[in-house]
Amino acid sequence: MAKDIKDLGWNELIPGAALFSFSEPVEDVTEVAIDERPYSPTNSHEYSVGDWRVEKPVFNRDYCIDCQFCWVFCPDISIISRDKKMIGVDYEHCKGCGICVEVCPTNPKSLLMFPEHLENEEALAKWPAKEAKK
Amino acid sequence: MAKKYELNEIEVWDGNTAVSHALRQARIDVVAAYPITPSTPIVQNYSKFLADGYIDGEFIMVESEHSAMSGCVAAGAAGARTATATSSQGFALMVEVLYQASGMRIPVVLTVADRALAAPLNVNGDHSDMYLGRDAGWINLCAYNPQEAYDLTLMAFKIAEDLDVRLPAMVHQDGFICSHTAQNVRPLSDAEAAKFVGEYKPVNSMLDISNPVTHGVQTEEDWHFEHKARQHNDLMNSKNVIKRVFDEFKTLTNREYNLVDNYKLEDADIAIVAIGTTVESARIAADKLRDEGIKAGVLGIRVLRPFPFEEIVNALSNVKAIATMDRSAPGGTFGMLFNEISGAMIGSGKSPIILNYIYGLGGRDTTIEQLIEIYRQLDDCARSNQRKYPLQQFIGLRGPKLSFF
Amino acid sequence: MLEIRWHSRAGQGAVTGAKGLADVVANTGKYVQAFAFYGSAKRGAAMTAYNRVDDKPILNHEKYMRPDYVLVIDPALTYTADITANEKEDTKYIITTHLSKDELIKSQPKLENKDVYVVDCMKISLDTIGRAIPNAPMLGALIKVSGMFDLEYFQNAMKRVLSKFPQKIIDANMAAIERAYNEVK
Amino acid sequence: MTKKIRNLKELSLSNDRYEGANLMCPGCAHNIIVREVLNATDDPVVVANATGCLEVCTAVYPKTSWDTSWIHIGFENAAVAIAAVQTTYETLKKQGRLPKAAQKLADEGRDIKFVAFGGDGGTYDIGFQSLSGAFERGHNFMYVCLDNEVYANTGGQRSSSTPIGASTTTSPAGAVSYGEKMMKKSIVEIMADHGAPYVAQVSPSKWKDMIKKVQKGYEAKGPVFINAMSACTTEWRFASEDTIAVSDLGVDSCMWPLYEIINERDEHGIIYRTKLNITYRPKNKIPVEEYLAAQPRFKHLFKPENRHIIDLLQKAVDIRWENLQRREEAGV
Repeated sequence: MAKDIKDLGWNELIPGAALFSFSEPVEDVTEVAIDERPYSPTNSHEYSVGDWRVEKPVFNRDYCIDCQFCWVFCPDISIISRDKKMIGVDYEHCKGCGICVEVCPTNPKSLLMFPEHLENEEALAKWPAKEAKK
Repeated sequence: MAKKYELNEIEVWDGNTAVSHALRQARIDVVAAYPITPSTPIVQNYSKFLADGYIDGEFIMVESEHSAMSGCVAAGAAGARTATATSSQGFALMVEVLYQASGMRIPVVLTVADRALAAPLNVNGDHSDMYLGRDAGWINLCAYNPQEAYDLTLMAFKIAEDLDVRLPAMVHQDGFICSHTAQNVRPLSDAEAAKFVGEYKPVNSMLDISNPVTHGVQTEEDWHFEHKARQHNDLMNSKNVIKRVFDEFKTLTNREYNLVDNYKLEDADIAIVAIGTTVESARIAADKLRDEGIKAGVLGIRVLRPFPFEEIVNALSNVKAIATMDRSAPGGTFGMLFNEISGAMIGSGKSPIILNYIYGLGGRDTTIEQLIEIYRQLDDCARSNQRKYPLQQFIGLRGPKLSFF
Repeated sequence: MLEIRWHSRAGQGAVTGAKGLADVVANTGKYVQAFAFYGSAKRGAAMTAYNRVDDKPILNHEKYMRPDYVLVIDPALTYTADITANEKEDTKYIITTHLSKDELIKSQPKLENKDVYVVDCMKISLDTIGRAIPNAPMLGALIKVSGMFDLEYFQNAMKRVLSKFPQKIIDANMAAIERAYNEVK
Repeated sequence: MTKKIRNLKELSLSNDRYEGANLMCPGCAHNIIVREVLNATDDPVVVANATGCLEVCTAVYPKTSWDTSWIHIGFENAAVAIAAVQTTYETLKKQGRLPKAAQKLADEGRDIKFVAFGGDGGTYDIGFQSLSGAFERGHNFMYVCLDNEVYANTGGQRSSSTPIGASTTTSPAGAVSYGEKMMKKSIVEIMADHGAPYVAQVSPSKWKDMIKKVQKGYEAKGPVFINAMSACTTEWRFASEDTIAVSDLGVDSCMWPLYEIINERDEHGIIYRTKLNITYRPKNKIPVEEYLAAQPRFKHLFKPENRHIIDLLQKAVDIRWENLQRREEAGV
């Protein structure tokens, strides 16, 4: 789409308000990773809800065991995992619910919530030590 | 591959039989339907055609009219040619989904055997269901006899599915008075009909999985208005496609259709405006008046939506007194035709005398005598250039005369 | 315009009879109409069916009719239905009964001085078709009384109308038509 | 074609067909359920959605969160919508008129899977007629009920899925009321009694159990019903990070037992055996009270005058759990 959607007049709209996921055909979407898809400008993937967050999850690679609990339970497809490896958090799509932190089984946790304004480096520097078994 | 159905040059079909053959010949992919008097025989015949091998598509006998229309909309979104039939209470149950069909731009064809709405319950013909759906954003074509019900059903697919239109279309016929009345019908052969209607052209099909599509979105105050404007614009402009399809049909069959059906209006002083079988009965009455030297004419609404504004104004521009005949309980105001014809005339700077007659509710017989009496009232008004009768009158009613204004 | 009114009980085949007649007539190049009054009443209720026949397209959709022929295919309706409603001076009545014409008029005085024909469609249909479906014999009687068609032409036309039925049923109907044609008085 | 998923790492190789930046609440279980349903197969999936939270948050013009074809028509017709789409697929396939990509995958034995999502309002209540009709007719699709036991989309009104004692906006707890008065409708059994080949209850927190059942659903011939517990952070009023924890409490208290009902049918569709399998047995069946205590919608039940409702709920849960075990043992 050449024009930005919000600048379209009534006469330029697709009849029936149909929306398309991609801007070109994708024969088998299950074969194409999220980073490689030709998303259409009307795909919500192209938008951000990052500003919904009050706190953000920060990922610490040092403790992660790649169990993928955070990946499967993330409601917002915001845990970036490739080839069975946890890579990080997609801050454009993460709403800061905190489920990933709750389900993280490591000790200390490899995901923790920090204030939104804190830089990730600072957060990693403040990472707590292993908790003693209760 | 469906079997060919051998047809005679002239068949004696009631409106329902005629429509069911048109549906069969249109090679529909999915019919989702639910029975209701008087449209039931349409879906019964259709399922019998299917059982006998005359149809390739699928028939889903659903559990309600709401599901029937929902099934048609969804199948349409998935790339199927779809159609269904209904009447009255079933139509009322469909209404929610009628708006979804037009808003989602799915070219469903709905054949309606028009019938009264309860309460009190009544299975006979009037236009209450047609009026209930008139703002639903559909193309509305009106038949006056079984031949027209057949012809218009075939044409409805071609109009609705046109890439410049992509809007659903209804074909109306009067319940029982047309739907159950057998008359001479000249059908097309299966091959001719299929060629005329053409192959279905899917648009934004859900089954094109390489191009996933989202149908039936939510729009709020930032977008709803633009989408409804686009929809209205396309419905208004569908007039051109309707005219083109009417012309193509005439070339094929020599049967002529127009947005409005004018009978002896060129020099008419008085005119009846009506929809359905009454249009034809009124022609008999008009001829009787003309035998007496009174210049009477009839305007039949062939296309109710998009509203044929210019055609109506042109046809009635020299008429002095007009009867607008509404076969639906007006519910606290004038009948729809009165309001719309009045609006059209006033909007074009004309000021004929316009009267509103409410008639034929619940299948009440509408006689030639009554129509003659309406013409006499019009004639009386036209001669004196005075409105000498109430604006709204109920005719054929037992008890004291009922009129307003 | 020729107008015909059928008096029948729902299930006795008046609608089929009216449509069958229309079918035959349409193929002679004439225009036809066949319809009925329906209510919500089920099988057994008294009902009426109608035919119009004309040389030009039929535009009249009123139900009101001044019949040229009144066909009564159930014997009891002669007494319980308003069979003379909207009659014309020369309306012809063809009535199913086991009585003679004189006996019938005596039992129903409002038929006095009218053009009345009698035929026992019930017995004929039971004898030939095996069921009390008196529509086919009534058509045979109508053809005779009206002189609309000759018997053979009408039978051949009806065979085509009935073509989707088994041969046995077609034959039985032909026999019924013929007997009524010969027996109506 | 059944996707091989032996463990979570294998599942995590899935390329999601559901997108972020949708407008669902943070921590919403609906999203977790949708992801598990879609990621359980690599076959193409086409979705119908009843009106509800999922629908209004994933297709607000001009944005869609679906990378698969999707349709919404109304609140009460998701089942017939997907049935009609599936019927279209069948007839176009038979007539050789499928779009190219769909035809190619069909030739590889990867037929499109048809899924409908509806909330408990669209499933237990307003959509029940359409759902029942579509099941009776035997269309080949999977209906997934996102059961959050309340009309969340419209602000938390009771549905026929709301459990007794829950406070909702139309069955609020008050000075003289303990909240919802009716027991929850047994939708799983009702749907199984339609003769459906496969019916199951799942919780997204037990991902492996859920994926396995969804896969059985995809394989089944005929209509499949999956009732998915969808813990609602907004209407159940727990913190957004606790969705999985609350779901586990539901499962471990047996308020939300995980089981499946299989109607084994011969080639004529005659059911010759019905089997009920409990698919998850809590090691320690925790008291219902623990589940209730985690959700402020039940807070008022802990007042002395309402404690009898907790006892009632416990009794109902125990009887049901006992019955499920008996049915399983008896193989009926």
